[in-house]
Amino acid sequence: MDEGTVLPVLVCFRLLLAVLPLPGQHILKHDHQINSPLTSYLRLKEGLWMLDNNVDPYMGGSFHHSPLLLSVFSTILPPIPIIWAVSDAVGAWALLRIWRARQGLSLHRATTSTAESLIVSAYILNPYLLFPSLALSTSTFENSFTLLTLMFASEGKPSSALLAIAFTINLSPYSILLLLPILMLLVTSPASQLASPRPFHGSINRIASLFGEFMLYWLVLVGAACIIADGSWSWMKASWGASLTLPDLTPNPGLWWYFFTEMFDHFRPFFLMVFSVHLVIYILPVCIKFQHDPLYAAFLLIGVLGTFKAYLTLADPGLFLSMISLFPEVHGYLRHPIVTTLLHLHAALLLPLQHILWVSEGRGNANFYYAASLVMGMAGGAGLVDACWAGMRIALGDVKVESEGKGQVARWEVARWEVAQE
Amino acid sequence: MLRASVWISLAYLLTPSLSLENYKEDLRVQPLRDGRVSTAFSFVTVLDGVVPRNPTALEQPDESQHYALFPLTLGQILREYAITELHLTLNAGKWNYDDWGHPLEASVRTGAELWAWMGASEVTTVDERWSGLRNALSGLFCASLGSLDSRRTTSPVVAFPLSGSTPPFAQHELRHASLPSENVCTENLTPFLKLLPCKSRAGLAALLNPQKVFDADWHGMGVHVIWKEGTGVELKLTLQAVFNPARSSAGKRRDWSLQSLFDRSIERSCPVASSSSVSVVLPEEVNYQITPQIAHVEGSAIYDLSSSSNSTIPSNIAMHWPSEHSFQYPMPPLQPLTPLSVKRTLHGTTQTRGVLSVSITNNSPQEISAGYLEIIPALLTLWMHTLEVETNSEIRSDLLSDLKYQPPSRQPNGHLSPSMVQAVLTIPPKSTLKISVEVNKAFLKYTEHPPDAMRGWELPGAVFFPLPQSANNISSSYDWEMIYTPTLLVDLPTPDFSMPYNVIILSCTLMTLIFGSFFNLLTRKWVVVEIKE
Amino acid sequence: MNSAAFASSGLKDPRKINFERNWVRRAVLASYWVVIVLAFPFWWHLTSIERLALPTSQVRTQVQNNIVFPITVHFDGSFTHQNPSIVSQVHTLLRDSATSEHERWKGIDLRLRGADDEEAFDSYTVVLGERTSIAHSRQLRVSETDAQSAKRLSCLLSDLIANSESSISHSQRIVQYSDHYRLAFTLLHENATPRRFVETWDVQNALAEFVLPLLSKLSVLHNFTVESQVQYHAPLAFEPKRIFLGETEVSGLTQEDLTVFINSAEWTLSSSVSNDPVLHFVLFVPSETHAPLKIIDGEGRPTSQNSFLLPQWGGIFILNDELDSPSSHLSQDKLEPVFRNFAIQLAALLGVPPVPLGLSVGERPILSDWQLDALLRRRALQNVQGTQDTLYSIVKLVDQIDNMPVGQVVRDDILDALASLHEAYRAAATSPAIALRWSSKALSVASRAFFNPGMLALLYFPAEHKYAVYTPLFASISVPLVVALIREFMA
Amino acid sequence: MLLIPIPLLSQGTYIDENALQPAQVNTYWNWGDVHTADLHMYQLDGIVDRNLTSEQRAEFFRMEFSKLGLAASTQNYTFTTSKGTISGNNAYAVMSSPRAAGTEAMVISASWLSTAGHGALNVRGISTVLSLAAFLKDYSLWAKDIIFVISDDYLHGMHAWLNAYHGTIPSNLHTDPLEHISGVIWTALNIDYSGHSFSHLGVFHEGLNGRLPNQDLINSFRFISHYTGGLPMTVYDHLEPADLVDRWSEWSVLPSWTPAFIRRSPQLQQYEYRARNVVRHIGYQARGMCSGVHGLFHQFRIDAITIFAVPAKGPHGFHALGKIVESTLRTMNNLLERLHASFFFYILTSPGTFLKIGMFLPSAILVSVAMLFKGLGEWVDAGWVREVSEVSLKGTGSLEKEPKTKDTWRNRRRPMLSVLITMVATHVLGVLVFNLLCSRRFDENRSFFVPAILAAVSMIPPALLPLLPKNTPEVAPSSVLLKSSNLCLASTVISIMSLLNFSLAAMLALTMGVPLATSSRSSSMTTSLLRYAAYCILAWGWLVLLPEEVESAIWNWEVLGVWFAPFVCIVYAPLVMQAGIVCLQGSS
Repeated sequence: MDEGTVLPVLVCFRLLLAVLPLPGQHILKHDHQINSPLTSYLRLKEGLWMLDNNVDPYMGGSFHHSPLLLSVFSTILPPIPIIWAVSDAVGAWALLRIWRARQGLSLHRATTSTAESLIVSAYILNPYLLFPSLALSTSTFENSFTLLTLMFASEGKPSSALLAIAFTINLSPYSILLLLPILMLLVTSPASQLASPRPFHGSINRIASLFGEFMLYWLVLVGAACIIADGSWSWMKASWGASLTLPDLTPNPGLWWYFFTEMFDHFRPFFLMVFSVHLVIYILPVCIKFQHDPLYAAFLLIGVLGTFKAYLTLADPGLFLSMISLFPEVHGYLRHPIVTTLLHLHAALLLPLQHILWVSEGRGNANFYYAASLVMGMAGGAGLVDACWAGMRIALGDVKVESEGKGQVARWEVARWEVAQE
Repeated sequence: MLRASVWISLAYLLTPSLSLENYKEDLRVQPLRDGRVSTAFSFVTVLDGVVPRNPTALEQPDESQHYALFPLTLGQILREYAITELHLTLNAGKWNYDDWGHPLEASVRTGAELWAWMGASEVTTVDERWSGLRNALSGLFCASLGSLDSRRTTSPVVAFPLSGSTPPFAQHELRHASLPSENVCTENLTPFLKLLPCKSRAGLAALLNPQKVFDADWHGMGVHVIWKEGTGVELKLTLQAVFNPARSSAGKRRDWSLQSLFDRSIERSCPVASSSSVSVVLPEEVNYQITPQIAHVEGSAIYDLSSSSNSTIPSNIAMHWPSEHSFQYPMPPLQPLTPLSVKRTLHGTTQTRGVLSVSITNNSPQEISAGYLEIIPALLTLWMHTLEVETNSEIRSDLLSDLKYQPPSRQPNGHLSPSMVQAVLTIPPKSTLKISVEVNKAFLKYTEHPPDAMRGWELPGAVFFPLPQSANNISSSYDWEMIYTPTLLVDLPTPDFSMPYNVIILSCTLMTLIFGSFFNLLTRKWVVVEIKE
Repeated sequence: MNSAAFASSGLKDPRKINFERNWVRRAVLASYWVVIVLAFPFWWHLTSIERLALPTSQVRTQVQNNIVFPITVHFDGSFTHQNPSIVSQVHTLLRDSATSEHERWKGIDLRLRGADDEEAFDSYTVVLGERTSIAHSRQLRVSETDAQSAKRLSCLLSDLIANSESSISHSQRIVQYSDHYRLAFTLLHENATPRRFVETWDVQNALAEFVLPLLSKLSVLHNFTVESQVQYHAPLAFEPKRIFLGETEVSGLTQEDLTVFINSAEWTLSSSVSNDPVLHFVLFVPSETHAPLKIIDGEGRPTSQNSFLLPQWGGIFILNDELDSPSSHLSQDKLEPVFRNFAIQLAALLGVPPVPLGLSVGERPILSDWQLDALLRRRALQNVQGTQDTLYSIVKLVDQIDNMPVGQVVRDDILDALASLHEAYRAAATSPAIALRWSSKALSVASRAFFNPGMLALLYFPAEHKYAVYTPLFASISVPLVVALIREFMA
Repeated sequence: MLLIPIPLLSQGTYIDENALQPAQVNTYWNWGDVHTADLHMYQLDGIVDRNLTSEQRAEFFRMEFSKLGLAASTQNYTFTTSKGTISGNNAYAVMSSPRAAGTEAMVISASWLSTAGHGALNVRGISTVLSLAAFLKDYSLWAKDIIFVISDDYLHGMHAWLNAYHGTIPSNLHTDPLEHISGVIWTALNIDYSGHSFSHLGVFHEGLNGRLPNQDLINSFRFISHYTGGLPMTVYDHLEPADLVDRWSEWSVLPSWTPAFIRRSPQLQQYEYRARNVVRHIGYQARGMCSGVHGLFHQFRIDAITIFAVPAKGPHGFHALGKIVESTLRTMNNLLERLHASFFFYILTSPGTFLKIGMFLPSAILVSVAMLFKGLGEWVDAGWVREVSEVSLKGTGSLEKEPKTKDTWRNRRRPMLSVLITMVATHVLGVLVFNLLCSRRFDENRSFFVPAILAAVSMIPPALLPLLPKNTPEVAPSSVLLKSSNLCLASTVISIMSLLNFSLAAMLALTMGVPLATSSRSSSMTTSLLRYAAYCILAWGWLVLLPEEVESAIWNWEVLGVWFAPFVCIVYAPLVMQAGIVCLQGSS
């Protein structure tokens, strides 16, 4: 079919899904795989209801969304499915723009290539992203904003990029991980340097000034949030603190919930700290190692978030998986793509089934679902490691054709490299 | 200064608190239409001219208490925590409003319910005194009232107003808590009887035979302390039981007598009781006989048992239906005996969510407006935005007015207080109102689960109460009393309780696996090794 | 392999790739370690047990030294006139007794003064009188005859100042010291029947008349709360045995019965509300069947006494006289013997030392200053010892169990206790009453610290458990980190 | 899998929940109650003779309950399915137990029709329930409410009642909310007593969608029936060989010409007996059907079994049954928590022995793992195969590294794309077929539709194949990729099903394991077409071969919500079809 029409067609399809009354939507809204307490639509509606009936939404301990969302949905536009569809479309569009910026193509080209249609469909048709967005989980917005940030950054629009990242961080504090690579991206180019790494050449001072600008935006947003939550700081504890202190132990595909369900109270705060620090610890190494390609660094960090963050939902690994399509050059160097795929397949099938076995039918106990979430963690980890490996392996290039008789050897080398350490 | 304080205290000792005490007891027996017999004892002690302790003066030594009839143990608790009004009920069973009508003593909530009005004071806060009161009472009644902590405490002032009069000193606060899972048995009755001047040795209390009382279909006891301006402090001990002669008797007859109900009889009256009487509510139909015969007034026969009266004590009061061979249960359809009949259920079979739905039927010919109170422990999250009010399958949000919702709030001790929903319902005549709201069930830490985790948690019943006669509902003079709905069972999803170490090991292993391989990728050197075959 | 090889196989030389530079790898490693090192303080803060240092040395020193009450007895000039050496004789005798029975004289520093010395304030004086008696103030009148014998004098003085705790029963019946007592007076019917029961009793006036003076005297030591109740049905747990006196039949209580007299299961006497000790005084009205209820002695003969004292619990008076009128009211005069008896029992329970034999009490019959001071001294001494023991045991406990948390509260309490002890020592010189107050404060604070619930928080938290929690994560995470670090340093 | 029935593998049953204490009470059920039961039975016979309508019946039961002073009511319900509407009336009564808060409840139920089938009426079962109601309400020792349900017809009556009770009313069911509601139901007993008298009590336990009740329930019932009732329990209505030594021959499947010593050998008989149990179990579970009314309870987390009085000449009757049911209720009454201690995954090989999940799960998992490795092998081979062609182009004999790697990263994605499209297409096809099957039109003229569908599903793939990109030499042949991914998907499905519903997984392993693994291209057109035809038969053959199965499966799906029909249409058939397409693609 004609490549050019893919984006509009898919967007129309998505909008259609939004307007049609789908049977299972009510179940989706309650599903623990695709809404966490931080992103669930029910809680958003509850918060809006409390706001209308002038009860402080952040008092109840059931509402964790950012005040910005609250204000947007309470004043400007009502929370209707169309908005989620549009946000998906925006995300896909941003992904497309990122791709073009990375390939150095002109941004407003009419015709699109197969790769681009693949990218678009990889975002819109990705079940990990589609279902949360059908369940009206706010993680859709977080993803679109992340992509917008990356888009602006790779197109070299500092102010809008910084504003976007500030907004993203306000929605989900974990996005702070992406701040550094985005700053780096702003001072360098998005073009793929994976094959030919070179030292970081952007100016540090510029990064500092950009950081200052970001702080400005961020503080403004925080101030706005405080004003919206009529001057109290309680929202910060309720919305940001939630992802640090894990007050709500609702199960999700992530690793946190069961760990802290079973944790002894005396060690709780300590391990909460460890898990959070464990997320932060990845920033610097990745950024240093991939200083030549900050976009790829951001991609890896998104992968980290999609594996280890608290209140994980399928939307988080979904973003990572969709973004893989941005880097076709590394696909050949993935180590075990098929294994990763199978792991994801198993996880995606196991999670809902085990959840039903435990919670609805009462045949299995919590360990069933815990096992499924472990599989999910393995899948995420495998994907992460694969991507990291490929991103570096590509720099070594390939064995030449002419090298007779060595081909097989070299082939084995490829297969051996992970063990070829000093 | 030492001396001074000493003299102050002595002055307190010297102050004579002249209190005239007065003790009344009575028993009301009412045959019910389904063959059961409802009995209600009430023992009232009045302390004339005594005022509740002023909480603002808690640190000064208290005036000395001299009681002849009032139980000192209870008096001490009241004074110690400066309680103005106290209500404690311990009930077992589910009161069947439709067939039994309104109970003779209104508060029939299943399990334990405690509420108290206290004056606010900065010497010791209301909450401190509330917890002290809980522990003292649980010690006194051998009930697990200590667990009525901040996870169950609210202050629903509209539903549970001061039934006495408000003392002039500090303004007052309410604390209310209920524990549905408390089951009531003999070890609660014994201390209860000890509070009576004549224990269970003389007077009506002599009838209270644990074996029989605790074999009844429904039983409950209550302690009510209120202060009335002018009269003074009034202590009312109540005990209700609903017996089922048709079950226990051989011939499945509904005949009853005090002897058959309690397997005891009143030998002598309590000497200190100023009045002591048994009153039997006579049924509408005529084919019964009651012995001993007595001239009865407005549908009830009253027997005076007090020692002052020169009439001899009737050894046994009995009622029987000679005409019927065995009791024939009334055939449906039966009109419920209360103007309102309420059904409350928690739908949904998964352990994560459900729908709490209440349906109120107005049996009376005119519109009734009722107060509605839900107190939901924080293990259930109410989705208030899904609240729907419908009558005969059409949404009628206008029937639910001035809704007050108080979400659970985190207490200083880290627990979440219950959430409270309060509203006024207007139920059209001869129709049914349905309220439904979605709920989510909480996932708790494995330490927060009770030992019998797979059983679930009891959800206290809702309360429907008549509104204070205000301008709008003078018309509905239809009198009815507070209605409690039965408790529900919520089964929460449970983790595996044998897992902590395994989980730590597994999760950590996975994390370190990924962390380690990632770390190695980043830090180790790439080498091209050449393998010659 | 050399670069030629790389040329042949189209692979780039890893060493030439940017991210393979050494500084990059080291930076990566360093960045890992930086974050970890930064996280260490959190670790420390989040898992440390609050364990404040206790003033151990102070405690040990305080345990050593002792409270001392200096007492000066001033002999009136008249003595020295007729027998100059009497003072020194008494003095030697007393010193001998002090050395012989050390316990009794503990904490007392006795000085005797002759006539010629100037009279110190609030010292005890011994003067000649017509008969040996205690004057109202701290004065001892001695008759001519007694004045002659130094032995007699020394006995008198020693009994008054440091009265002997020789009688074990006496020392056992004394209740534990407390700042505040509840006195519960109960009119207890064994079984109230219209013919035999007391509806009301004039308890308040009786109290004011007979008990209050004693209380006001003792209010230096304790605060009291007085309450009273009436119980109409309080059966005995046992059946008193019937004995016949001629034609009249009475029921009697043997000594064993007395010990089990209190039927705490049936009688609701004790109050659970506050933890102040309660002293019960029961006026027991036996039922028709048991009246009159006599206490019988060893050989089963009924005795005249109808009251007895239960050590550390209270006193019981059995009301045996006829109650004629149906709804009878016990008037104050009827209650007089009862409440006088209660007063005596109360004094005994609180450890008021008895007046030495052969001493007639002066015009103030309640309680003489001699007795009061002796009581104050003894109580203060006990409190001080109690405090010292508690503090010492706390310190030892904390030393032994090393993951026992010690919060700010505990620490403050202990310091407070030490300070109060110190005050008590200082005050002992001037006024025993103030010393007592301080000592009692010290005791209460020390015991509060001892029973602080916070100290039991992590008592059952062994170290193995800790390792089991930590190792899965840290052992496996730290290995690659450390190894990589080492390799870097090797290279 | 054939090993499953071997006695050595299975272990003895035991009771895990301490609170149950089965058969430790003395029962009060006496001959007087048996008499009332007989009276009820005569009344019911009268009803049967007068063949009253369902409403009248329900009304009668309700009056019977009300005479006992129980809160009784009736429920009218209507299901709308593709084959018109089904309606009926249930009668039920709630006995609220004294002094209990009414938070928990037990259910005793009897359906109007019996499990025995052939329109056998469950008259005695119902009269047992009625007389039990009269008997139980005179005791004050119940800690839980007891609900008596007399459900109309065989299954859908109870299904409607349960849905109404739990407020989960599906869209195709129309009924009013129940008048009387009690607490949470933990356990339920369904009594099925259609014959005149019985010698054994059989237990049916399979529920909808392969869910089983907690084993404690079955074990304690066996315990009780043995010690209280003094009569043995059997699984289903299969009598143990020991019970029918003489008549075993006509039960046995062994043909009569087999020598006697074989037929007589106890081991063999034991094996055969267990095998028959297992087969029957798999037959129920794989199709997701429930073996009785009890099976409807399971989806609401209620542990329930059917007590089936195996018809026989003698010796037992109401007396034994009443005692056993009473004692079982007392046991259930002891429960303090929901049953959770014992097993939910097991195979009952004989009344006293069962198979843990650990014992039988491997049999299915092994197959799926084998398929997985086959699939991975295919995946790896995909490279090699094309390598040869690559090399032949270049004319060098040795294996080449460079083009392969390049191709892998450039070419593997494109064929994967087409493969993915193919697979998704087949599944979509399955969805379409399923919707068609559920439509009313299909039911009306199935004679036309069945061949039509068959033709369509078998014709469409060949027709569409040309649309797919041709296999260019340097691209991995999509057939191989399709096969590998097909195998991987199938193995995943099997391994996951094996936990949800072992029997179904086992069936899948049998039907898909070998065929999918052996699907391959063949040089000649005809053979591949034949193969394709075979796969089509394997995939969709059941449409023509067993129509009544299709009908019942669809009925189960529409009324009871059994997942079997959609699963077969949407998951199983497409997978097999893909294997078929593999053959086609190879040849094209």
